[in-house]
Amino acid sequence: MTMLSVENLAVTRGGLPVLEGVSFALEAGHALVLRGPNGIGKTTLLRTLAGLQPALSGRISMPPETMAYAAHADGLKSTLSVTENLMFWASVYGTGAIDTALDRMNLRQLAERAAHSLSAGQKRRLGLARLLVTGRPVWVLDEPTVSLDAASVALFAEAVRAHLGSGGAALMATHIDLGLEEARVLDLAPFKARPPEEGGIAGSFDEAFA
Amino acid sequence: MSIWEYANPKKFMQTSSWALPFVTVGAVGCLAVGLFWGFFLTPEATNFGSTVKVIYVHVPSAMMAINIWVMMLVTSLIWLIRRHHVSALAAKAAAPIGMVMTLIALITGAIWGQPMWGTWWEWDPRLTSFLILFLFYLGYMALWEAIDNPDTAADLTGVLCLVGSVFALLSRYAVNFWNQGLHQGATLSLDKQENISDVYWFPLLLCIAGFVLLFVTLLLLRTRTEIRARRLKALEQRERMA
Amino acid sequence: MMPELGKYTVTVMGSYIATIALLAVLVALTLWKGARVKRALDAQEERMKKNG
Amino acid sequence: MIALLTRDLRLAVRAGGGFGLGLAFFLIVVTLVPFGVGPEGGVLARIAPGILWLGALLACLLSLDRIFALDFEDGSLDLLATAPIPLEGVVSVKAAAHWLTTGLPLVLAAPVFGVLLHLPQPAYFWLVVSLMLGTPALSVLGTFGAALTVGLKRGGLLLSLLVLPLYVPTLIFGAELVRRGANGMDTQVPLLMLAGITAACVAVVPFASAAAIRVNLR
Repeated sequence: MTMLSVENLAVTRGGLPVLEGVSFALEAGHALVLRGPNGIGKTTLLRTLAGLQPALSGRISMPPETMAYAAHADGLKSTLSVTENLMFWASVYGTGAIDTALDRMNLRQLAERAAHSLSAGQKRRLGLARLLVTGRPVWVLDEPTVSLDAASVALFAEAVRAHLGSGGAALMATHIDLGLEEARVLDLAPFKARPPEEGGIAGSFDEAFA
Repeated sequence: MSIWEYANPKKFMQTSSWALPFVTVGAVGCLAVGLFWGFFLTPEATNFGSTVKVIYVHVPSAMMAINIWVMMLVTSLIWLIRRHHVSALAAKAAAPIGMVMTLIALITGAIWGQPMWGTWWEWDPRLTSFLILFLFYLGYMALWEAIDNPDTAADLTGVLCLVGSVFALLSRYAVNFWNQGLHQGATLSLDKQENISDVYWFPLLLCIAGFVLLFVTLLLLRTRTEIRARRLKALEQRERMA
Repeated sequence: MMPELGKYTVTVMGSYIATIALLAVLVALTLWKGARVKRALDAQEERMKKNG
Repeated sequence: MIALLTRDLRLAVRAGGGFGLGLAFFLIVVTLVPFGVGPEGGVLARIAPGILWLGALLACLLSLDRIFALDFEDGSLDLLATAPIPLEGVVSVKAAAHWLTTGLPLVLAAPVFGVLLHLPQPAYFWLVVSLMLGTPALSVLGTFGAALTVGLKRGGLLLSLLVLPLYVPTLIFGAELVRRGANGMDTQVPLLMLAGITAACVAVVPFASAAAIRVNLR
């Protein structure tokens, strides 16, 4: 079953196209890793898919209410405890259960600690636990393994694998190898938008000016 | 041939460069004749003395202060609905002109109020409303300046302009309620032209035309500058990305 | 030539001078910024043409 | 939505700034006014409605820039925007939380400060009524200003410049209501206007705020 399909997508940053002609499909039980140098537009692409910004052209199709997005920042409230942070997102997404997430991300002993007393890696794990409590099948992750040590990366990979195993899907942007052998890799470099004079797609202002 | 063609920046640049000499000459001509006529050739009024000559700068600037805001509202709406860049840039270009017009109306009003009412400033509804309008212009311009991304700035200032228009109107009503004032009613404005004799009326009409044309001239010039600045920004960004 | 303004000379002259001064500043700023941006844009376009 | 409200209230309580600072600021304004205008009871009683309203307005302004800034910095705002609650709801809840933490305490404390300024007896009732009706509009409009300036580094001063002109009608009708109440005059018109403005703001402005947030997150 296709969870997310993208056809001929072009995305813009600051009004200028950065990527064009991006097409892929993500099946249930599969993971796709977006690769590419800094500034190629990985974050922009993911934000567009998450609906935070409009696409310049192309089609994104996915069933409604299937996506959970996780950005660079974890969106944690430092004065709230781990449980309170998770409970909040659980009730926003209407799931309400956080126990599996605590166990899966190995946060059980930290449950009552305030988020500001967590280490960087622990915070990241809490951020990823947030994905589990959303109950959404498609994870869209921007640099999920930043500031994780090797053991935590393995833990993360395990969580993704379990998610895929239960019929979910994941789309990730990352520099480093996650140790997810089954994930497909999509290099974004070939999709870099060309200037309009070379036949690239025109940004909103260039188009109007020419 | 649709009017939206002029929303294309390139088309706008061509048309405006063709039209600029005409409006410039018109503006200078109307203003020179109107102000000269008003200043030198009109008689004193019985109740105002020679201060009646102030209307030739006060009334047109006050009219423009309001009309420019309305124009900004319209262009903001066009931008928000149809996403024509020129429209947003025209709103940006108009704001400082509107602000200066408001300032002129306020200053000439204060100078006029001094001998007429015996005070430089009175918290009269009209004056107060103009002060509030001035604040709206300042806020609008400050928001444009504060935001780097031009499209974001255009969107946010557009929304501010919409909300601000509603509140400017509301303030006008509130201020009226708060203090019934000293100010002349609309006796000197267009809709009550029978109240003002032809001696004053024709030069006033010329001055109003002059202010309108001056606004159009400045608006075209400033919009051209904004389009160039926008294009410059796009080019620089492209260069950085390449 | 100067019209007789009586005791309101300062008022009338003041209004006209203030108006003309403010408009002059606005026009000057408009022209100055216009010229500056035009120069910058021309330079940029020239440079981009040269670099391909 | 309720979860968001409880979270915001809890954050305000934990951070400590929410309830205390606004009230303390209000108290300082009320304390400073007699130093500026002299201690005579008659003068103070005459200007008390205006001072109390102005103080409440400034105290409200003080905490506006924090409505979205913290959520923007730690990334929660991105996540909230992709969450299954409409952004209009999010900004409404944010405004409600701001009102509960700053507006409501001001309403409750205002009569005490009225004593300090020799507010005439009949005005107390109208003071509370006018603040109760008016401060929600201040919070909602402040949320709009905060939404416009959310991504900006030096948004604080700009926020005041944008929001204060929008406060004019509320301030006029609110202070007028108290003044008329104090003098035993007819209070119906300002009362209805104040309530009308607040109702319209609460109903419509969140759409503008949500639009501004969407643009800022783009």
